[in-house]
Amino acid sequence: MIDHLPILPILIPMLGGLMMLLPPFIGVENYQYRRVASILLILLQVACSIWLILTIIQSGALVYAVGDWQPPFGIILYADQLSAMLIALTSVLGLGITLYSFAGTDREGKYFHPLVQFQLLGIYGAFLTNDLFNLFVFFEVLLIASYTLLIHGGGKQKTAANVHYVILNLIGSSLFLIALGTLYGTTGTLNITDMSLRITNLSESQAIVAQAGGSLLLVVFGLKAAMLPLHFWLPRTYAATSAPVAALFAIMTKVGVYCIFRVYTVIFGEQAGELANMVQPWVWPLAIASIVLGSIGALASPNLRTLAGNLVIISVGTLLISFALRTPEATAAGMLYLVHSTLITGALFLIADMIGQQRGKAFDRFVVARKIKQQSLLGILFFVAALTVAGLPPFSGFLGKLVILQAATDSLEKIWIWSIVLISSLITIIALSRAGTTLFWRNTPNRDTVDSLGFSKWQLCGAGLLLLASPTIVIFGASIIQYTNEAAAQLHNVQSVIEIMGLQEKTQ
Amino acid sequence: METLYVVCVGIMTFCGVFLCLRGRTFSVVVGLTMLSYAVNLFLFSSGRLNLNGAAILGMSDSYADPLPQALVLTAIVIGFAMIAFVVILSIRARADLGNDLVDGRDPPDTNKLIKPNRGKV
Amino acid sequence: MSFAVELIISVLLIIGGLFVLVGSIGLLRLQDIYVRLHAPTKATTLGLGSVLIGSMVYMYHQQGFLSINELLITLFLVITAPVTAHILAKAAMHSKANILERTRNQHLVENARKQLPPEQNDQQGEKKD
Amino acid sequence: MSLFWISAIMLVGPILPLITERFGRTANTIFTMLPPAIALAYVASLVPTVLAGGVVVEYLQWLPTVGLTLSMRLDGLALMFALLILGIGLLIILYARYYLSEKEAAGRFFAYLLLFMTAMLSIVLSNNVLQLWMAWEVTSISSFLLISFWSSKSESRKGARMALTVTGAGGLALLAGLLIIADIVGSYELGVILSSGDLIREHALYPVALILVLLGAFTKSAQFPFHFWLPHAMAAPTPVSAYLHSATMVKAGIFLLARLYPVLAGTDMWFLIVSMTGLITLVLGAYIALFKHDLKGLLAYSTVSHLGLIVLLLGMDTKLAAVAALFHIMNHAVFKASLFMAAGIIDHESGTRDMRKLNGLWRFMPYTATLAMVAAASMAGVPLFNGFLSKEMFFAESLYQDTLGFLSWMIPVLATLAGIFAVAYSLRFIHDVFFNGEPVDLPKTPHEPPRYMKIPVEILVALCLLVGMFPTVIVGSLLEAAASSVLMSELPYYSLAIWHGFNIPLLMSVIAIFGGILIYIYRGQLYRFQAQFKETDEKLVFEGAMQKLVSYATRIDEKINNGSLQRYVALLLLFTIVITALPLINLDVADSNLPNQPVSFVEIILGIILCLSAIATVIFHRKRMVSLITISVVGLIVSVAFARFSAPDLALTQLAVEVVTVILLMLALYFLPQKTPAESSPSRVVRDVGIAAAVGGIVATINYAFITQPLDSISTFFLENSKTGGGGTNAVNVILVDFRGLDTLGEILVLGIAGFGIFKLLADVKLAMPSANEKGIPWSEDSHPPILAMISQSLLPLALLVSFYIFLRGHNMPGGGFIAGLITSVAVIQQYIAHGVDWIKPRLKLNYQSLIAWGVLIAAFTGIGSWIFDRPFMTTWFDYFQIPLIGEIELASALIFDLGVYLTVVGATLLILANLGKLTSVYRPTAEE
Amino acid sequence: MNTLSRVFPMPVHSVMLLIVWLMINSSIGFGHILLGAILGIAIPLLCAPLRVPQPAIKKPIKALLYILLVLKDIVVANIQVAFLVMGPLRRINPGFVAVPLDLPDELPITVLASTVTMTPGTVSGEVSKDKKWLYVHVLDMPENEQEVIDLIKQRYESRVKEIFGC
Amino acid sequence: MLDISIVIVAGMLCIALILNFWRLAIGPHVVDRILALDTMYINSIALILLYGIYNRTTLYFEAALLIAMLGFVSSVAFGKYLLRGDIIE
Ligand code: NA
Ligand code: NA
Repeated sequence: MIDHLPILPILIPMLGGLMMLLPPFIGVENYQYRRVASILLILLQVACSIWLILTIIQSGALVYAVGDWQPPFGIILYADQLSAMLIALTSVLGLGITLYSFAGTDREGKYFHPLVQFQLLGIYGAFLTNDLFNLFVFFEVLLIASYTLLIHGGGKQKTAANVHYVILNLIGSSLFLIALGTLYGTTGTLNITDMSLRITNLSESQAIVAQAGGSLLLVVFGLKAAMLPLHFWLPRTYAATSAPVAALFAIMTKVGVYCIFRVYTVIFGEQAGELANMVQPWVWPLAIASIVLGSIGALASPNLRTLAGNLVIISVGTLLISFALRTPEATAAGMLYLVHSTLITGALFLIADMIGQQRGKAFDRFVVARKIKQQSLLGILFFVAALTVAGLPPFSGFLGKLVILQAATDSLEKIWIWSIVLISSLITIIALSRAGTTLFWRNTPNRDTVDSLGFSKWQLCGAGLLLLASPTIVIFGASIIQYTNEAAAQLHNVQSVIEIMGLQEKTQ
Repeated sequence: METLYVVCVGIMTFCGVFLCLRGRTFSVVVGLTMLSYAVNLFLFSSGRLNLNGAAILGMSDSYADPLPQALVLTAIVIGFAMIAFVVILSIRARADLGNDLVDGRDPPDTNKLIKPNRGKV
Repeated sequence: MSFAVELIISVLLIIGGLFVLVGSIGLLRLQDIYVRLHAPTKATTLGLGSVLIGSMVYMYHQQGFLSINELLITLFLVITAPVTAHILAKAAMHSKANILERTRNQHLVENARKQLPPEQNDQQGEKKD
Repeated sequence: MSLFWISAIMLVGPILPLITERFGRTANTIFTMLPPAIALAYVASLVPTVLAGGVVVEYLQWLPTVGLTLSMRLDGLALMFALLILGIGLLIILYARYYLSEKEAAGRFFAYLLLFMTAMLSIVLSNNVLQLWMAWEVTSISSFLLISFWSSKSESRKGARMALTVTGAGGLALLAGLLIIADIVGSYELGVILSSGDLIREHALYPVALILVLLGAFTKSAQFPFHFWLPHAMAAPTPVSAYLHSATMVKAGIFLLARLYPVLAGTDMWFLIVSMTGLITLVLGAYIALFKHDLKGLLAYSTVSHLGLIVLLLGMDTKLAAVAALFHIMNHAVFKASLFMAAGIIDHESGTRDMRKLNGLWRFMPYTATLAMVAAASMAGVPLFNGFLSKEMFFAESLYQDTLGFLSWMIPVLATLAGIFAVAYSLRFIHDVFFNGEPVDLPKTPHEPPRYMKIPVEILVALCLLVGMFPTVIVGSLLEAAASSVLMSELPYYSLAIWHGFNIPLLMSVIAIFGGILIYIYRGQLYRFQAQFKETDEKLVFEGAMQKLVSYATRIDEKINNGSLQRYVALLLLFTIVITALPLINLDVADSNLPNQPVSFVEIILGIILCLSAIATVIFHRKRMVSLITISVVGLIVSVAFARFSAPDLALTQLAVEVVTVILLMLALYFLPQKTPAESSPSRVVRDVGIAAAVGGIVATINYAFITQPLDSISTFFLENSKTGGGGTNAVNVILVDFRGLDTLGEILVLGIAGFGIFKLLADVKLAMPSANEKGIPWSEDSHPPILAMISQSLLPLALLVSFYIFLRGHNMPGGGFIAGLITSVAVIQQYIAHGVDWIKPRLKLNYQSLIAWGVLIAAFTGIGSWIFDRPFMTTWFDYFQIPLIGEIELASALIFDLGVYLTVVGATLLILANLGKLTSVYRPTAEE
Repeated sequence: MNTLSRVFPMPVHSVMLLIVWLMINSSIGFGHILLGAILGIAIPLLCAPLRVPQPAIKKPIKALLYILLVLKDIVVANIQVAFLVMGPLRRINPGFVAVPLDLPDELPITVLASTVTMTPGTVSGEVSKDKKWLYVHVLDMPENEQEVIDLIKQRYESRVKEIFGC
Repeated sequence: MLDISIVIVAGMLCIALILNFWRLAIGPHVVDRILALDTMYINSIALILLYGIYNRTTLYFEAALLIAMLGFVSSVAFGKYLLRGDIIE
C-alpha cells in the first residue's frame, strides 16, 4: 500500500473547496452547511499535517511521485520536516481565520470558504512541490485565490489595493516564467533536486546565464516575501482587506521566504560550485533595509492594520537575515521565528479588526474615538499580541528574536544583526505602546458605546487560537527548537535528498 | 533565425514593459498581455528552435522539445486567467474609484496643461 | 509527383497568391473605406479558395485520399466573410466614415444608418422604381 | 519546597486578586497578600542557610539549546533584595487597600502589582542571565501598566510610555550586553559567569559589553542622562510610586550593577563611568529636588539623587564603598517607602500635593507628621536614623577616591554639597508641609488617615529607628551576606557603629546639616535665582522628540511608499535589471556552439511585422481600440510562429486565447475611457523607455545566450515514453495530461478560481454606461443585426463538431481538452454577441459555476482513481480494445482527465465573459453571498 | 412525427454534421460513421434551444444550382474587380443604392445579402428595419443604377425566393 | 517546380501582409484597421496552408481552420463594438 499522505494536503482542500461550490452547499440559505464543511475540512487538514509531521519524524522525508513518474521526469512532491511544519502552521492559521470568519465575514460576499480552501491548497502545494514549474503553478493558485479573497466584502480601499497587488504580481509571474525558461534552457530539468546536480556541470557561460535566472527568482520570491524594494504592495493590501484574509495573508510572505530558503539552499547552495550562495550578498543588505524601512513604516502607520503590515515587513527582514547567515543553526532560528511571527501577526490583524469594530468610524486609526466596549478582554488580547510581536518576554517573540540573535556567529554579523534587530524591537515597542494607549485610552468624553457591537464568540475563538500559539511555543519551546534544528539540518543536507530521490547515478 | 527570434522577444518585452509603466489600467493590461506573449515565446525557446519537428510521434525525424511546449501551454492558460481577472478588476476600479488611473489618483508628473478627460464617456 | 500535378498545384497556388496580393494592394490603394471593403473580401476569397484547392490536390496526391479538411475552411470562410463585410460596412456607416466625394447617392447613408426606407426624410432622392 | 515554588506561587498570584475582587476589598487584599506572604515565609526559612554563607541554587531544564536552563540562585544579595521586595511589597498592598477609592478596580491594580512583584523577584533570584533579562523586561512592562493605571489622564499615559521606552531601550541594550558576556564565557549561567571575571575583563569585547550592561542598569535606575522618566512615573497611584521607586523597579538597575560587580567592576573604565554617572546624578537630583513644589516630585528627585549615591558608591574603587552601597540600598528602601506613603496620606487626606498650598498640617495630623519627620530625618542623614549610617560610610569612602586623579578632591566636596541639598529638601518636606503658616485652599479638610493605613508607615519608620540605633543587631549579618556575595572575596573590616569619633565624615555630616538648614532658610533667593532658567517639562521634550521621530518616519514613508503603482513597477523592474545585469556583464555572447538556423524572408517579414505591431501597440496605446487591433496582430503572428517552430498545440491555444482575450478587452473597453489622455511628461517617457529597453535587452541577451547552446534535457524521456507509457503520440498532450498532470490540474483550478473571482468582482458593480462613442455619435439602435444572428446560429453546430473533433484527437494529434473548450466557449460567446444575454439566458440553462466545479472534480477524481490500483495520484491507465466492426480503439483515463479540463475551460470562460456581458442586462451579478 | 422532430430538430444539419465529421476525419470507417451519427443527433439537440425557427429549403436542387451560379459569378467578377483595383483609380465610380426586398424572413434575406457581398463589386451594407430595403455599396456603378438593382433582384433575389418557396 | 512556386507565393503573401499592416498602421478609420486585420487573418491562413504543403504535413490544418473561425469572431466583435459599444448586451 502506497502512502498517499504527501498529496493529501493538496487534495483535501481542492476536493472540499470544489464540493462547496456544488449543491447542497451553494445558495445563500445554506451557509451553515458551508461552515460545517469548512470547519471539518480545516480540522482534517490540521490532523493530516500533524500526521505528516509524525510520519516524517519517524521515517524521514517522504517522496511522492505524482503519476508514478520517477524523478527527475515527473512532478515530485517532497515532504520534509520543513514542509510539514509549514503545512501544519498554515492549517492552524487557516483554522483560526475560518473560525473568525464565522462571525460574519464569510457572508459578506460569495465563495469565501471555497476560496480560503483554494488559498490553503496553493500554499500547501508551494511547500510540498519539488518541481520548479509546479511551484509556479501553485504560486498562481495561491495568487489568484488571494486576489479574489482580497476583494472579499468589497469597498474602495480593497479595489485600489488589489489593483496594485495584482499588477505587481502579474509582472512577478512573468519574471518567474522568464526565470524558469532560463533555468530549463540551461540545465534541461525542472526538478529542484535534479537541478542542483546539473547546475554544477554547466559550462562557464551557461553558468552565468543560470545565475541570471537564479537572480530573477530572487526578484520573484522577494516580491512574494515583501523584501525591500519589492514590499510596496504589502502595507496597503493588508490594511485594506478584511481581517481574516489579512490574517491568512500572514503566511503568504512566508511562502516567498520559504522558497528563498529552499531554492537557494538546494539549487544554489553550498554545493553549487561557482554559483554557491550567489544571492547571499544581495539578501544581506536588503534584509537589513527591509527591517529599517519596516520600522520607519511602523512608526508612521496611521492605523493598527498598517502597523501590523509593517511589522510583517520587519519579520520578513528578520527571516531574511536568518537566511543570509547560511548556517543550519541560523535556518533553524529562522524557522522558529517564522512560526511565531506568522501566527502572531495573523492574530494581530484579527485583534485590530475586533478593536476597530468597537470604535465607530475611527475604526483602528490612531485618533481619539469612543471608548471600546469590551476594553479589558480586548486589552488583554492586544497586550499579549503586542508583547509577543515586540519580542518581549515571556511570550514567543522573545524566543524567536533570541534564537536569531544567537545565530549570528562572527562579530561583524553580530554588530549588524544585533543592532538592527534590537533597534527594530525598540521601535516596535514605541509604535505599539503609542498605538495601544491611543486605541484603548484616548476616548471622546461622551461614553456612548451603545451602538457598537461586542465581538462574537467566533472572533474570540479565532483570535484566541492564534494568540494561544505564543505561550504554546514558549512552553514547548524545547521540542519545537529540536524540531526546527532537525528540519534545518535536513534542508541543508542536499546530498541526502539526492539519495532519497535516487538521482545520483542517473546523471553520472 | 535565433537572432531574429531573440530580437522579436526583446522588442515585445520592451513594448510590454513600457506599457506596464503607463498610468492607466487599460494600457497596463495591454502591456501585461504583450509581456505574456513575449514571455511565452521566451519560455518556448528554452527547448531551442526546431523547424518541422512537431512532437507528434511518427510525424517527423527529429522532434522539438515537447516539455517547454507543455509548459507554455500551461502558462498561456494561467496567463489568460490572470489577464481576465485584471481586466475585470480595472472595470471594478473604474466603478469604485471613479477613474482608470492605476494609482487611483493623479500621477505626480501629470502634465496639467492637458486636462485628463475623466467625465463619463 | 508528376509534372502535370505539380503544374496544376503550382498554377493554383500562384493564382491564389496573386488574388491575395491584389486584394491587399486594393486594400492599400483604394480611396475610401467603402471602396476598400470590396478589395479583400472578394479577392481574398477567391485567392484563398485557389490555395485551398491547391492544397487539396496536393494532399490527395500525397495521401491517396481526398483530404477535405480544406473544404471545411472554405465552408467557414464562405459563411463568415460576407457577415464580416456587412458588419464592417454597418460600422463604417454608423461612425460616419469619410466617403469618397464622387460617390453617388451619398444621402442614402444617412437613411441606412437609421435603418429607414430610402424615401423617408428624403425628398430629393431619386426614385428607385 | 524549592525556590521554583516561589515563582510558581507568584505566577499564580496575579490571577487571585482578579478572581477575589468580587468578595470585597478586604478579602481581596488578603488574597493578594497571600502569595507574597507565603514566598516571604519560605525565603525567611532559608535565611539561616544563606547567612551561614550558603548559596541555594536550583535548576529546571527548559530550553537548554538556547541557553535557557531555568535556574534559581539565592545568595546574600538575592536574599537582601528578596526580603525588601516581599516585605515592602506586603506593606504596600496593605497601604493600597486604603489608598484606592472604592470605585477603583482594585483587583486589576493588585494583579498588576503582583505581576510586577513576581518579575522583580525573578530578577533577583535568577541564576541565568537570559532568565534575568526576561524578568527584567517584564518589570518594564508591568511598571508600564502600573504607571498608566489612571489611563484616562494624559500624563499617566505619557509618563508610562516614557518609562517603557527608556527602560525598554535599556533592556534591549542589556540583552546585547548579556549575550556578549555569555558568548565570552560560553554559558548563560550566572554561577559560571560570576567566576569568570578575569576572562571577561580581559576580553576585547569587554568595553562593549560593559557599556551595554550599564545602559540597561542606568536607564532602569534613572541615572543621568536617563533620569528624566522617573519623576513622570509619579503620575502613578502613590502605592506604586512608593514601591517602584523605593525598593524595586529603580533598584533593579542597582541590583544588576551589584550582581555583575564581580565580573565587570575592577577596571578603570567601570570606575570612571559608573562613579561619574553616580556623582552627577547625585548632585543634580538633589539640587532639582529643592525646587519641586510637588511632594512626590520632591521625593522623585530625591530618589534620583539617592540612586546616584548608590551608583557612585558602586563605582568607587574600594570594597568598603560596595558595602556602603548595599547598606544604603536597604536604608533608602525603608525610608523612601515610608516617605512616599506619608506623601500619599497627605495627598489622600488633603486633596493636594502642592507644598505651596500645604501648610501647617501639624494641627490636623500630628501622628502622620511625626512619622514623616522620622523618615525625613533618615533621608537627611540625621544621626540615630538609618540614613545617617550609610551616608556616613559614603562620606568616608568619598575621601579615599583617586580615580579622578588630581580632581579627586571634587568627590567629597560634591558629596557634601549633595548632602546639604538633601538636608534642605528634607527640611522643606517637613517644615513647608506641617508648619509654615496656614493651609491655602485645600480641596479637603485634612485629618488623620484610617488606622490600618498608618501601619505600614509605622513599621517602616520603626525600622528606620531600629536600624539607625542598633544596626549590627538588625541588619549586620544580612549586610555581611550580601556584601560577601557581591565582593566574592574576603570582606573588608567595617563597623556599623553610630559613633566613630570626631572625624572628617562627621564634619561633612555636620556641614551638610547646617548647610542644609541655611539653604532652606534662604531658599527664597535660591528660588529667584533658579527662576531665571526656564523650566523644561521633560514630558513635553520627550513627547516632542517622539512626535518628531514619527513625523520624520511619516515623511520618509510617504516619500518611499507614495502610493504610486507606476513607481512600484519601475522599482521592481529596476531591481530586476540590476540583479540580473550584473552577472550578465561577464557573459561572452559570442561564445555559442549551435549553428544559427537558416532564416528565410518569410520569417524576416513576419518578424518585422511582429515587431512593428508591437511598437504600434505602444504608439497607439492611447487610442485604445487601435491598440487592441495591433495587439491582435501580435497574437496572430505569435501563433503563426508557434506553428512555424513545430508547436501546433501552442499555435491553436495561442490563437483561441488571443481572440478570447481581445473580446474580453473589448468588453472592458466599453466601461473604460476609450482614449487615454496624454499625461506622461517627456522625462517620464524617457525614463520608462530606458527601463523597458534595459529589461528587453536583458531578456533578449539571456535568451540568445542559451538558445545558441546545446541542451541536454530530460525531454527525451517524454518522447520515448509518450506512446508506451502515456498511450498517446502527441507528446505535448501526454505531458499535459499525464507526465505533468498535476500542473494541468493546478492550471484549470486557476482558471476556475479566476472565474469565481471575476464573478465576485462584478457583483453589484455600479458603472456609467456610455450612450455614445468617443466622437459623440450615439450607439446604433440595431443591437442584434439579424444577418449576424442568422450566420452565428448556423455556425454553432459546426463549431461544436470541430471542438469535439479537436478534443478527441488531442491525445495523439494537436488538440485536447483545453483548445476544444476554448472553441466551444468562443462559439457560445458568438451566440451571446449575436443574440444578447436577454435572449440567451432563458434558453441556455447551463450553470457555469457547477460546470467549473465538476470539471476540476472530474480531473481530480481521475487522479484519485489510481489509488484503487495502489498507484500514486494521477497514474494513468490506457489500453487498446478490438471491437467488432469498429476496429481497434484506445481507452485512456487521460481522456476523462481531459474532459475535466474541457468542462472547466468552458465553464470558466463563459462565467467570465457571459457575466461581464450580463452587467448591462437584468441578469447582472449581485453581491449576495 | 413529433418524436422524430424532437430527436432530429434539424435533420439537414444532422446529415451535414455527419458528412463534415467524416470529412475532417478523412475516414468512412464504421466507427466514424457511428460516432458521426451520434454527433449528428446530439449536437443539434444541444443547439436546438438557441435556434430561431426559419423557413426550410424547399428546393434543394435549385439551391445547389444557385450555389454553382454564385461560384461562377464570384470567379468572373473577381477578375473584374482585380482589374479595377489594379488599374487607374479614376475609373472607379462608387455609389450607394437601395434595393427593395420582397423576402419575408431573415434567412432568405441573409442568403441574399451574403450573395450580394460575396459577388464582387457589391457589398450589402444595411437592411432597413422593416426588412423592405437592402442598402448596397457598389464599387463601380453604371450610369443607370437601376441596372444594379435589377441584377440583384432578378439574378439572385428571385432564385432565393424560389429556393425558400416564398 | 512546386517548391519554387511555393516560395514565390510565400513572397506574394508576405508582400500582401506588409501591405495589410501598412493599411492597419495608417488607418485612417478604425474600420480600415479592422478590415486590414481581418485580411491579415485570411492571409495567415494561406501562409499556414502553404507551409503545410511545403513541409508535406497536415498538422497545421487545424490552425488554419481555427484562424478562419476565430478571426471571424474577433472581426465581428470589433464591428459590434463600433456599432454598439457593448458587444454582449
Ligand atoms: Na507649604
Ligand atoms: Na452587455
